[in-house]
Amino acid sequence: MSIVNSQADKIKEISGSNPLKCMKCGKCSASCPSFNEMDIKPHQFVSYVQNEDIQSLVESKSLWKCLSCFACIERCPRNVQPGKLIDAARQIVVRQKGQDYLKADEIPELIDPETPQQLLVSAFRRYRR
Amino acid sequence: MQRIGVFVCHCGSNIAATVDVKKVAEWALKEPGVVHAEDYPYMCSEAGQSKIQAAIKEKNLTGVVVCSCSPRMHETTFREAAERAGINPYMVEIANIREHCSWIHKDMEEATKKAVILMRAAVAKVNLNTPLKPGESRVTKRALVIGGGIAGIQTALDIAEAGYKVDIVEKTPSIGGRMSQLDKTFPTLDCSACILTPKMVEVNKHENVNIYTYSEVEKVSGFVGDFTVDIRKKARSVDMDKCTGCGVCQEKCPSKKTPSEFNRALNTRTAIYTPFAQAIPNVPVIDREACIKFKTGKCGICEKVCQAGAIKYDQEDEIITEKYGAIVVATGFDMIKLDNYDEYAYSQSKDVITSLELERIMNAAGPTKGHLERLSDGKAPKEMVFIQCVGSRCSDDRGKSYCSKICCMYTAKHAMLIRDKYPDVNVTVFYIDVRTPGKNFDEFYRRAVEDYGVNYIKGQVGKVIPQPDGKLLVRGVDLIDNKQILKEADMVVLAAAIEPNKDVRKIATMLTASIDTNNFLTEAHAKLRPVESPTAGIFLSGVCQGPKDIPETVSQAGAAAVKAIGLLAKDKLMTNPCTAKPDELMCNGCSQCANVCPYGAISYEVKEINDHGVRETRRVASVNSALCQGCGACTVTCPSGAMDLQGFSNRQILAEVDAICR
Amino acid sequence: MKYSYYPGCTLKNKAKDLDAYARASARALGFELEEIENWQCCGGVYPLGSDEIASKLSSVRALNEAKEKGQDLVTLCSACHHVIKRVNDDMKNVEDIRTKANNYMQLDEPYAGETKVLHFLEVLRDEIGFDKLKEKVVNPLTGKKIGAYYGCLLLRPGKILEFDNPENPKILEDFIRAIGAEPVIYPYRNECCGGYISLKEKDMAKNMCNNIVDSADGFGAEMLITACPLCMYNLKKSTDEKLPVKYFTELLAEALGVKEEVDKA
Amino acid sequence: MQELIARAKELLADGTVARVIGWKAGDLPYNPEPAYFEKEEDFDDFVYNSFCGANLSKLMIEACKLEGKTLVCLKPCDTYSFNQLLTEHRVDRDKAYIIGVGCKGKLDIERIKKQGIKGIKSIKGAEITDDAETLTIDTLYGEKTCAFKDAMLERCHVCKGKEHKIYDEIIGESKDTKDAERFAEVEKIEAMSPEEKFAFFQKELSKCIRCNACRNACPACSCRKCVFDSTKFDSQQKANVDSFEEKMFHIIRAFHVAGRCTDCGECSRVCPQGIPLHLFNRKFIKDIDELYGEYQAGEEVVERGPLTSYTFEDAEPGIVAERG
Amino acid sequence: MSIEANEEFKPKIVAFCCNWCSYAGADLAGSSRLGYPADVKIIRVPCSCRVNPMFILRAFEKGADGVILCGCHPGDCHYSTGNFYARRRMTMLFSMLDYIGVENGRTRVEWVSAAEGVKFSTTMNEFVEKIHSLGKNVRLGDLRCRN
Repeated sequence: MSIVNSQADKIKEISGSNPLKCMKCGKCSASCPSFNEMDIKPHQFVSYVQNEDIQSLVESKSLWKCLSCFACIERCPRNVQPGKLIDAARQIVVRQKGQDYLKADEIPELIDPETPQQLLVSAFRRYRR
Repeated sequence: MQRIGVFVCHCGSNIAATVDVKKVAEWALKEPGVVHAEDYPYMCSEAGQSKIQAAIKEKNLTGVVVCSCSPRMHETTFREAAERAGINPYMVEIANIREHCSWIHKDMEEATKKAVILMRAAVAKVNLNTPLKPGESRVTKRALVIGGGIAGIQTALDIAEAGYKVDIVEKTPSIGGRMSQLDKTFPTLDCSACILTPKMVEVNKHENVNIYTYSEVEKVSGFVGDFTVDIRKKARSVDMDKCTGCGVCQEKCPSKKTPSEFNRALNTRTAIYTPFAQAIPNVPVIDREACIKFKTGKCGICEKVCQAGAIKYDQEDEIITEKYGAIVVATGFDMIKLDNYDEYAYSQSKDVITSLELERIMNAAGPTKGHLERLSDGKAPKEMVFIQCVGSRCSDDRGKSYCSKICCMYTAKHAMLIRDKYPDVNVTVFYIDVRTPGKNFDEFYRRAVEDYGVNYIKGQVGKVIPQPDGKLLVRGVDLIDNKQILKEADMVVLAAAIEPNKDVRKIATMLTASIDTNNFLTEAHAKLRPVESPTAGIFLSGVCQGPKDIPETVSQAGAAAVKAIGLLAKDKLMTNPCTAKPDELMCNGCSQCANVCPYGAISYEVKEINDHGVRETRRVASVNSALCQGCGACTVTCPSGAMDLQGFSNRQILAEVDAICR
Repeated sequence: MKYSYYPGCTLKNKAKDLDAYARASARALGFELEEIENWQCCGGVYPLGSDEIASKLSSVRALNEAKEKGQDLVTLCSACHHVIKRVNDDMKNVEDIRTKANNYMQLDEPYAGETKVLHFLEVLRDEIGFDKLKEKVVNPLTGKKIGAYYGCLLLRPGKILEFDNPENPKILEDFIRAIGAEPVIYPYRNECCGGYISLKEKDMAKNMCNNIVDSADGFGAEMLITACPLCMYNLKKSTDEKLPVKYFTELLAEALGVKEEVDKA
Repeated sequence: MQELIARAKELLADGTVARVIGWKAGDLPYNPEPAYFEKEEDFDDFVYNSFCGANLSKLMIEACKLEGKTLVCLKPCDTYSFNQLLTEHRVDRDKAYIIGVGCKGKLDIERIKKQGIKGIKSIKGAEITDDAETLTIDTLYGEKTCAFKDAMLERCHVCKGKEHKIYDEIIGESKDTKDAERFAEVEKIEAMSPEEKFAFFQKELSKCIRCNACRNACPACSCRKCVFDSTKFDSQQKANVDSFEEKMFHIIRAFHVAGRCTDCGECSRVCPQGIPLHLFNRKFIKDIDELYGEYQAGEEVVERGPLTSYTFEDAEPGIVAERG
Repeated sequence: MSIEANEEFKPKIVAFCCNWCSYAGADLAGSSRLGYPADVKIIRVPCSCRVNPMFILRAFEKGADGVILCGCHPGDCHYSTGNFYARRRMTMLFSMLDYIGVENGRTRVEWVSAAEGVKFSTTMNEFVEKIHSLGKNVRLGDLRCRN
């Protein structure tokens, strides 16, 4: 109980967002370009944090599909900003040792001569500690 | 020395659960002047009041302190009870130990301590209270209704029927308001014009009603029973007495490009115009900004074609000053601007419209003569999508925090009407919740779903994407299926939030009526006085007070009328005796107090003053207690402290300060 | 007029020419970009966590250097702009971050968001003026139908970026008009191209980029312009260049007649 | 001075005025005091020199109640006070005959004494006709000198100008003696830390003996009955009232004249303890100037002062904290 | 000031509220159960313009640690203009208190409408917190003419 609690609190703290403000309108999911790739949808993210089911979130594929495009953040009528919750869950994962989603040895095969530095830098930031 | 009784109310458990009422009563007995203290479960009840009255008689009390709810609730109750027992009502003070204490504190010890201090402050004040006698002021038997929509019309009719004179001031050229723009009304699908126009005619011909259209309230002074109002009658440029309403001028007017306000700018109107066919009065106005004659000096066609000779280019604004006993605000609402909601492509596509625009499209007198068609290409739509809660229920700073209340129902209405008239058109509604609290409302909504096959999808729309072929791709979510939905639509209708009329702030300021953060006028009590403003003599009718549908608006309009009638029926009003009073011995006659008095209640007279045997003729302030409303601005301005406020005297307030800081 | 300039990683390496076009154009328009000394990478993405401090310090350094010089800070890449502008907002408005960052930095005078951050496009719009730009154009791109691609980072969150209307922007369209071409407005111009996801989820990026390019194509665009090197890469890479994609500075340099001198150098 | 006396006698003689308010010589060479002159022989004591700092306008409140007109001698800065009294209907213009007397700066004997000059027998250079830069002082210990400027009253260093704002006639020439910034002292205090400010005022105010000289001299403090002497602001616990007054006296006094104080400096001039009381008033003047627009009380007769008017856009009280 | 001392410190706070807006706002805070510390005691006045600077000075002299004045929003005064005068008077008074070295956080003016129960409660919470951070008011009580 206390561990679960502290993780939910951690997510709220990192994201600075209050899931209780959500009125469950679904505008986040209606705006999300990655919706179809996600197993837990943006609006569900909010409910999961509310319900303190953090384990499901950290195991979710969605963490790595979110583009941080801020569409949900821009349009959320209740200032819940699901994108921030997703990023906070991602932070919880990558801050644990060895949990990086992007491993150094897989990089060479992912890049081509034109790959801009920006792409690597950004991916590193989002995927790794 | 006063003989004070302290009465501590439990308010059931409202107070007693957090404040040790017995202890408050116990402590009260230690205060100077207190000769009696008791507690009782409901002080405001008949039995509670009797206890106060009995104590007054038995113990010869000269003052009373009731520790209870806010004085805004029961000060009058207790003062009247005390008066019936033979002491001056203004010898009673309330210590607010409910709203300001028991309801906001959790710790019993802390709350009890605070309650004791609040009691002490009230006792300290009562020790310095003096009996006060209210004066009288007259009531002008005429009411003013600001706004000529259905709310204003109904209020005016009801007041007029009771036999009092009423003036309606309407900003636009015709009465009728928003309701006149509607096509049909829920939940019975009556034709809006069919039920509204008879009322418009009735109010227009009523002998007790006088209507100023194309007019605005410019200045308000005075107070309950005796308001003085300046009304600006804007120049119509048409003589109302001569015009026959034949309409030739409008046919011939060459300036035809002004967006029609009535049709929500979906089409245009002429410079000389009546907003709609059933307008009352049926007298056009010239829009001087659009009129060629006014812009260039050339033209004058309307004048030439008018056989009645009613066109008056040189007409000027007129200021009418009138006295009123009561004022009813019925300024209504508008839809919010959708500038902040570009994700719905309102400004990018003509086929994304608001619900009010749809009303005009559906209306036979509207821009498409009642044919449902796309404004971009005139084609009949096959797929229509309605989006709910656009700008309502938002806690970001883009929209409004409240529910606009009418959208769920009018959307069901639109969906039903479209399915009825155009069975081949598919209608989809994206909603968050469907809210239908009202008689026959939910049944109405269910009919839309069950009988008319309207497709309701629980979930919002994220974006409306105009396509190259003119279609609108709607990307929404179905929260029940947990799927993102891409739907091609021909038209998208946005249920934009409603907001109070833009002018309401200005009007509220003139009336000194309070207004909330959403610009809705505040009622005197949210539950018990919902049609009165906290400012005496000001009443609220319709959406200016909060979102409402037509039946609610009409009920409230009637209620506001009854309240106004109740006021007008009185010949005299008791005035607040808490007025300013100068000590002539101290007054310098410096005029500073008169400078800050908002009511012009202070004048100066040169008179002989006898200061302990020394006679002197000099200038001193004098307060007209019928005009003074008791704000106290003068008391602070007075350098010598000669001016004091009865009921809130310097000594009384300082005694409270001392008691609190003791 | 002199501005502090933060070029960012990509425009100093893989896309050097795009930076050179910007500088040459600036000269032609009468302002100068003074590169921040020893700037460090902004990190590419803004760290959303409210407890992130260290990852924001490189931005604070750049911002503080501009402050010390008394100059506005100009960025050219949308990602850098996004990160630096938001860090600046944090430094201005979030006391906790400001205090901690200043504690790390040990500056002579604490930094509190004083610097004004401008995207190169904002300089064109707000400082030079598109009318003025139009006058300076020597090779108008007359007849070219260009779709502006905004992406996410320039626009959102609108409250902080304050760049343009996030749902219906017009700055790039105005830019396109100023250089003599014809803007094509299409609804996908502010939809995400996939961003960094294209590194690992190539199919997702492909799908998104195709939506964008198809939408632009459908409305008659002959070319797309971007203000972000990563968007440009994704749009090119994931759509087999159905439509040519250019950086706005290249077209600017062309219109101002300075492209050749850059290409030669 | 002789011209002034001659004219005053003339106006008395022809019945234009019934009395004259001026200054008469005191027992020392430097302490003339305000006086009424009704008969020709009274003028033997009449004096007008650089020690006549006293502002006579306040005396007109009572004088206006007397039969006939009263001639009053007002220096340029005194006329501001008179205008302010007119604004507040405390004096009657028709009952006053104002002779604007010339002024080239007034002297502060304390400043002379502070320079170690003691046992003063007479002072040369203080006569108003002189344009002396230097005062020559004959003392028990021989002749001493002192620069006129160094002996001037504080208020003369921030002189409001040589113009009389209201008068019937002017006798003698005046000089603008301003050589310091009016708000410099106030700014110095504003720049202090709260602790320093408090220490400063506590030290100064601790000297106060509540002699009421400041209140009695102040032309704005002219209430028939002072709020401090009334029971209007006391509660039942009369004992406490004294300490309230004691502690808050100077703040309340300054507040009562805020927006009405012409900055005539009488309060500081008359304070036997040398407390710079004008610093309170001048702080209000500075705030009013900064927040509500420049305003000089008594510049002319107006209807409303800064604290009896307002604008919608006025600064919020929070500005006090914001500006630090 | 140490944390321990803060815990024991129970500030005395006087809140003057105008009858029409702020007192009603306080009532709304009460009926909405929006709590704030019991240190705040409200005195009802008809209008913010009724509050004489003397009242505030008196409160401080009697040991108050903070005084707050609440009235209708500018332009919404029940008496049209009262709060405008109050605003100037309080600005002057606060400036003077600041000038003599009283911490300016001890005085505050806030405009609270009858509909702003939330604002009333938030304001009081903030104000009490501020007074806690300033600690006990010693200065004004000590400002004597005579030692």
